[in-house]
Amino acid sequence: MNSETVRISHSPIDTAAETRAVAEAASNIGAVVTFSGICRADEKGAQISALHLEHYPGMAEQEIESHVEEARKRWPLFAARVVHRVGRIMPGETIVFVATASAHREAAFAAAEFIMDYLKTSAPFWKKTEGGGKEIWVDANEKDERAAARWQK
Amino acid sequence: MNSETVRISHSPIDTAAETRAVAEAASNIGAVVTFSGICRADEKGAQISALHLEHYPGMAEQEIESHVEEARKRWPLFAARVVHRVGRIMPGETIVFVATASAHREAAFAAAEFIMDYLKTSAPFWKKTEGGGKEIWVDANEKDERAAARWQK
Amino acid sequence: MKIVYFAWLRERLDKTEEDVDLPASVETIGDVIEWLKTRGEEYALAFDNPKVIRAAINKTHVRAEAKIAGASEIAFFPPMTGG
Amino acid sequence: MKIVYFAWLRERLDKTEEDVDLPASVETIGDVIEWLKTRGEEYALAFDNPKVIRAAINKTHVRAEAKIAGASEIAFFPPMTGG
Repeated sequence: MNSETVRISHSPIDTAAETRAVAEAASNIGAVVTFSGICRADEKGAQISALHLEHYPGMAEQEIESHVEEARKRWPLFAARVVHRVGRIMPGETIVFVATASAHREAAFAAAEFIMDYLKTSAPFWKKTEGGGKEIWVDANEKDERAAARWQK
Repeated sequence: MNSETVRISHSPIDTAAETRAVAEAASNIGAVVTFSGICRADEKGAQISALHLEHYPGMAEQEIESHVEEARKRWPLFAARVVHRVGRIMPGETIVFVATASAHREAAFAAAEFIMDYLKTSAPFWKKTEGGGKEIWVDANEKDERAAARWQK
Repeated sequence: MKIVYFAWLRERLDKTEEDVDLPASVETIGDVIEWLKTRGEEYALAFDNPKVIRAAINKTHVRAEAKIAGASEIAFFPPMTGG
Repeated sequence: MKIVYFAWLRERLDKTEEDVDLPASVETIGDVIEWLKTRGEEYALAFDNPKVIRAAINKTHVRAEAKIAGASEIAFFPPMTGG
């Protein structure tokens, strides 16, 4: 896996370029799955004007890389890529992007979901919403904890 | 759903543009999942120079549309799009593209997988490989039948 | 009745479609197949293995038992391999 | 010992990091939290609910029982909300 597999980005993510890089990583790729987590214009019913994403530099990359490595042990992947945005993010912009490439679709789908589920619960990122003059830290989601738990062997 | 949801394409699919159209379909989209089925350079170990995709015009669109409708009944989707290529397809080119958009990732992932599983087993398309001077029809895959069966209630 | 063929069925029969006059005794898709098989060796060979034949009436999947009454277009093709 | 804080913990303590001299009796992450809570009201409030505090030693997730021997950097933060 090259050093580009996991990246923290302070500027908007070019999901088309990232997808292309994964899709072209090998000649026998038959399936590419991408996931884009997008900043919604509302959070729990309240309009927001922006999100602030904070991360723990060093640990964030390490955590995601270890999840990608675990995914590669479980499924035959030709390539994987995770880009996580930090800083101020506007509605409609991509917060996190995951792409996986395999010979067949089952592995590509499962690996992308697996990476996202773990990223949600154990990668050190924190979201704060900005809207109506207030800044509010987003609470952790129990549903995410359950989603990650389903992969435990 | 607009008339662009399902399309048969005789020319290469612009997956970046298709993804953008789905991602921008609503302001509260939080998750976009895409699947690209790509023409591999080999099929069961043998090198191929191209694929030929034949379809049943009218029925192909109808079948896919009904699967997309079923997905929309099962999961809360803001948008969905399926583009299936026909004609002569070169290795590395996209054969089928599926994109789903929802508020949350679970629905987007499940709907994309569901649409692909059904498309594989019931949309009237047929593949022929071209390579080494021979043209060979691809056999149907039992694994695909099982994948589709798992969604039956 | 208009009958259309796809993939290797189309190739083996060397036709994409044909118009046929089905006898009144032909009531189901299975009957159509049996009747087609009497039309020549290429049909007998193409329809030899029923496991690899799929059918549609008016662009909707049907089984061999399906009645053809009301059909305007019958299609025969191998199992789908798209996607 | 270097201690770093993130998200609302960072905001409530009004610091991103600090260097502290931990007494020898402080052996686990749980001990560090108890010791920090004695340092002032802002600490006592920030660390009031242990359920919403996560910790890392040298950038690896650990539980409250984890020994801090060998640690060069301890981090405290709320449950993660990335992705």
